[in-house]
Amino acid sequence: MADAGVEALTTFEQLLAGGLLAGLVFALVAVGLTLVYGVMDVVNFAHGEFLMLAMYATLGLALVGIGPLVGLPLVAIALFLFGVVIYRVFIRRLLAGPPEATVFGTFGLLVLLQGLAQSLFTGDFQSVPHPPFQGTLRLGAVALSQATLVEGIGALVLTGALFAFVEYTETGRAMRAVAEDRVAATLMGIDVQRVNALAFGIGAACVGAAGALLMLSFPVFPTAGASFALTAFVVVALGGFGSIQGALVAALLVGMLEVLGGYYLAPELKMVPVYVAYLAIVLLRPQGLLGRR
Amino acid sequence: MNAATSSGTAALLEVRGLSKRFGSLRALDGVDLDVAEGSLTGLIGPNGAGKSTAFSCIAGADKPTAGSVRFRGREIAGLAYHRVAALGIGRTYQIVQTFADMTVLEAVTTAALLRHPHLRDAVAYAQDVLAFAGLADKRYRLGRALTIADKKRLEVARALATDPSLLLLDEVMAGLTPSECHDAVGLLRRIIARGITVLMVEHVMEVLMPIADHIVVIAAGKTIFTGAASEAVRDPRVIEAYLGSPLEHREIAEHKP
Amino acid sequence: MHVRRLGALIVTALVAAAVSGPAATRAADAPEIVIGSVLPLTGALAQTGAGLRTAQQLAADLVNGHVSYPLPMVGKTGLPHLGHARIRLVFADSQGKPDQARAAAEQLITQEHAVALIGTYASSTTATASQVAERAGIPFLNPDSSAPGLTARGLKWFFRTTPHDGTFAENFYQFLGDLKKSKNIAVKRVAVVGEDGLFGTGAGDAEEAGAKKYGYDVATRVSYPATTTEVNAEVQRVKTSSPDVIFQASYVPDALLFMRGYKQQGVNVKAIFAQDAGFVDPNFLKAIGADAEGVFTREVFSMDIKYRNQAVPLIDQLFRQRSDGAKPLDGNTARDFMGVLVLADAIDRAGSTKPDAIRDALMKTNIPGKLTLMPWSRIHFDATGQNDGGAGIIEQLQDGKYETVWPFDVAVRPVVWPMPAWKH
Amino acid sequence: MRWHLLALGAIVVLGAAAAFGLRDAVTLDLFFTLLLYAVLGQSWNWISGYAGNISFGHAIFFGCGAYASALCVTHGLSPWLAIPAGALVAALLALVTGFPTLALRGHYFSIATIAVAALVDAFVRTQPWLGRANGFELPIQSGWAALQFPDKGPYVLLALALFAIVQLATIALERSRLGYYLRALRANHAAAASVGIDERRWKLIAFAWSATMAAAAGVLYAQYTLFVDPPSTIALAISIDIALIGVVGGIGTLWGPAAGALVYVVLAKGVALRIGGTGKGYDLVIYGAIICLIAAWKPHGIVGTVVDALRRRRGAADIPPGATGTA
Repeated sequence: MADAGVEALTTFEQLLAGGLLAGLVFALVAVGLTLVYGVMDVVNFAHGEFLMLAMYATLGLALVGIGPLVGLPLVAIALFLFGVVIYRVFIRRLLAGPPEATVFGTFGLLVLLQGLAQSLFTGDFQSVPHPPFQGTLRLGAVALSQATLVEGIGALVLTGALFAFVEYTETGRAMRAVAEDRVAATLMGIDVQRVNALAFGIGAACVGAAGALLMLSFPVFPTAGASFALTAFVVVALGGFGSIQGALVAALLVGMLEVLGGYYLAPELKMVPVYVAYLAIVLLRPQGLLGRR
Repeated sequence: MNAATSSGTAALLEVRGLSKRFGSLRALDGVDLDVAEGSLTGLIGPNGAGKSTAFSCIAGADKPTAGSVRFRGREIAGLAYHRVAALGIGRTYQIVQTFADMTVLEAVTTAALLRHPHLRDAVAYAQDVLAFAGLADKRYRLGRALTIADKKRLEVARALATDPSLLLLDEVMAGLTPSECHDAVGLLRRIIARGITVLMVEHVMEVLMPIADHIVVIAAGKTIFTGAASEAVRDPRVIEAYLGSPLEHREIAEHKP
Repeated sequence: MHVRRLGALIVTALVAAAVSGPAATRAADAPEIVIGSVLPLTGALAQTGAGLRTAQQLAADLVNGHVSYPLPMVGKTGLPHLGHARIRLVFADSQGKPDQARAAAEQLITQEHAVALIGTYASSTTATASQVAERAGIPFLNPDSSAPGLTARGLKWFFRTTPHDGTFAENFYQFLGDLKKSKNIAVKRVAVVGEDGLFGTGAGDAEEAGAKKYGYDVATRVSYPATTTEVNAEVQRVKTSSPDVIFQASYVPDALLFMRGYKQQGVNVKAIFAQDAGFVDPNFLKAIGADAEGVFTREVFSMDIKYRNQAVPLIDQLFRQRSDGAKPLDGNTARDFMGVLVLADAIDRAGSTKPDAIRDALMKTNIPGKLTLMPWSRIHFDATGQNDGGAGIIEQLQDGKYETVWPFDVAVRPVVWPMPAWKH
Repeated sequence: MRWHLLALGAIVVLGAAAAFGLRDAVTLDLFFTLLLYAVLGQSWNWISGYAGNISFGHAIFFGCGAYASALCVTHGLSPWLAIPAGALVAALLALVTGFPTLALRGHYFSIATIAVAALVDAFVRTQPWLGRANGFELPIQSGWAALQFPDKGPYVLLALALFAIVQLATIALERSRLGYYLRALRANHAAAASVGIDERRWKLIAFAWSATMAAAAGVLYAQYTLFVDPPSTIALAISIDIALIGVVGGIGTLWGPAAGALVYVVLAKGVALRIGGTGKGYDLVIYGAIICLIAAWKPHGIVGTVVDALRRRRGAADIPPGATGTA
């Protein structure tokens, strides 16, 4: 009888740890999305496809001998440039249109990028050859994947760096000014288009870093990003659109809900507590967990 | 002079201790005002005094943190925005809020539907209101394509079409040329003549002075003066309040009778 | 190496002869018989559909050609009983969607005047397309859908050559039974794990039913969303139910997640029985490496079974040449290849393109297993239209390669039981 | 308005002639699909176009109808019963989910609809009485009582009738209190409240009607396809198709959904078949590119762009009522 109790406790500890790590992975994917939303009020529905491109880029580098961790900055830079270009030629036009234009424009981008990936890379599931960190870390009875742990640490570093950037740098302050009031920012002499492009680029760079790290434990395929994106949207809304620390808290919450719900409720219903939490939060506290106003 | 005694009727609107906080910011900190039925009451105050916030709290667009708003003796503080409108309080916005893709007639018809649920009746009533407001020849224009003066006129017409007994006008003359102001004052007089009570926020004192029965001055979220317009400009509290805002102080001073 | 290359050369020459040659000259006067094929040519299943199309077309070309293989109807320059009429496949796209499959079937029947239909891979599209055929009174041959319910609908015009999920589940339990006899193993509790789509649900239901029938306890049934990105809860559920074996129906990403999860959490079972799909994908094997060693999978086809038909490697070569990714013949493509031959055989025996005649001929179909590419005893339809000679095989990943281990009489390697425990 | 009625009349007459005259199953199938998507697009247009709450979960209402049909038929009840039953369930679902969510704006509402649809999908997949992932296959029958026909003609007639009803309802909507209120709410919810419009009440009414229309289309779909399962009726992909039809055609316009459905059918059946047959995703590339181009350069959709052009041609900005697609 006592054994059963101990076992149940161990299971709970394991689920807790697994849920936290899963949450950190969600945070890793969501953090870039938060920045873009906060600054320009756009939900980039092609966010998952940016992630997918980053994963393919990481794969490409791995095939020429540059591993995911070494390749990470390269992928981040590539995605930054990609983001800036996409903003300049496309997103900027959407912002000038009616509000639904950004929703459908970024959605069209999603379809386009998935199609391109399908035609360029086929629908095959591809993984980085011999990725590092494939072992297991044991803390007492709790066993954790080293790769997921590295991804989780990456999430914390990325969130911290982005937070520091937005709070303490000149450009970050300009971004916050644009987020608060676009018109006022223009009057203050801030080049809103430049700030937007930069925010979109940095958001994409975050996704680039996330994609590189995810290749430690996931295969890439044309719809690989879509699996993560839906959770990322929920995380960002839950944390409060635009709140970087909110996204981190929300991601941890979503990870816990998904894992604990999956175990104690039913695995096929594991997304139910996540969506119910989202609905409850947006109804009772529309600004999200840590969102302002 | 007191509004209630001057008109000889009970106040249509009674506001007591109206307060509104946004986080730590006290936008309103105990506003009291009365609006007598059939009167035109002016609400003035320096920038940031809380005039528009007071409007929003009276109209139901914002929920006051404390205080009471009585309309025809009924407590309406905290009531849903659309319910307040349905009770008979119409309003305009300081920054014009049009229905972007609607023509002038459609926008006013939308408002008229409150009292005339059948579209045919609502359109007919809207035509009347547009003729009254002097917008009849522009009824097929898109709201967003109008001049500033016409947009403000449209706002008034839209509010009028809901058949309000109390009309809250938020700076309907701001940004108008003198001749446009003159037209607007004409419309205002016709509105009063129709028996509609008006509470208006206005910066252009020369407009407000001759037509307002009654002035309420608020500063820093508090009512500091209630009385006739001519007394307001001599009241030391009012002058002091405006000192922080030299431009408006000058405005008041210039209009000393 | 040299022998293989020589073989490929010979095969190429044979195909060139089979596809051009006399057939081309006769095309003008011989009548054509149209067989309509509904396949997922666009959409999520497009890649699979492209392979199936290639396999079916290859079969049709071989029927129309004159090069003989030990396969029914191949190399007779068309259908002899119909004046060497050639068969022509007309393809229509299902997009993998039930409503599109229905429209495609209608198009083939009304516009192309197909005398019979074949297809459609996904069980949901087969359901709708076969209803159209039923209504029109046109024979429908399904070589590749595994939902058991398809042949339980009482349709008169529906024939299925492939074994279904029920058979696959039975095979696993028969395999366990055989092992009990030969090795005296002890297995009592089974965990049934699968994605929550048609694939995983269908397989899981059949495995649960099989457990009841063969006297096993279902320790847990885990059904999860196929697009999930983590399986912490699922793995814990399996672990705490302490099963002896796991039945698993997963695609590639989720198969990887589960295998890594089982390893991390030390879920040591005697066997993991996979339902093909993700577990046999070359990319899964590459990514998982030695960690999947010992996993079993059910298969409908293998290049390496004993007593196989001599045509298998030849058809494989032909197929590789025609598929742009140079992909080998696999269970899906081999089954579709055979499906065309079964139809051609029936139409030829019917000696007519009348639907009733073809249906009667299909009901009398009896092709011995050794004349197929498949590990089946025969192709012969029971009253429901299901091939009663169908059977799966079970393979085990040994030294990085899936090897046939059951049925024992066709096995090329002995079973390794239990699977190796996780090494940390 | 006269022109709208004439156009609708012409479509009905031509469609009925096609339904009776044509024997070509493929053309009739295209026509049926077109009408069904036009109905779904219009249904979406009520809540997302006129009222401005962009929904990415509309397929759940379509699913209500389809599943009602499947349940009625497999339980030996008349499929005609599925029309009121499905519509009722859909309307109730709209009221229950709309009450808390319709007050949400922008992305909050859109993501909430995705969440609600995902919950419905998860629910269906766990319920044996709803067929779980296996879905339902409807047994083959024939005749008006069974709402199943061996030929396409009657299906096209039914779809045509549904389309006509939905278009007439939308014409009526544009000329009704509800229609004016929805447009006002979409344009400026605060100003709308200031003229006494109760946002939740009117949007709930629109949402319930919208759901009802989608459910009716769902019944027709189920009776036509005779197969109902989650991926083909309630999945996110179906919701997104419906939304795209609405947007490509032009949201908040009377003929937008029909135009969008036409483009969609041409794309899905034409482009996909011609160049997508390789499995290389070229169809997705073209599809995505078209959506991107419309969003960036013609964000008001096909009909919206035409309406704007008409407005410009009529000089300055004088628009007599009924001159354009929007009342």
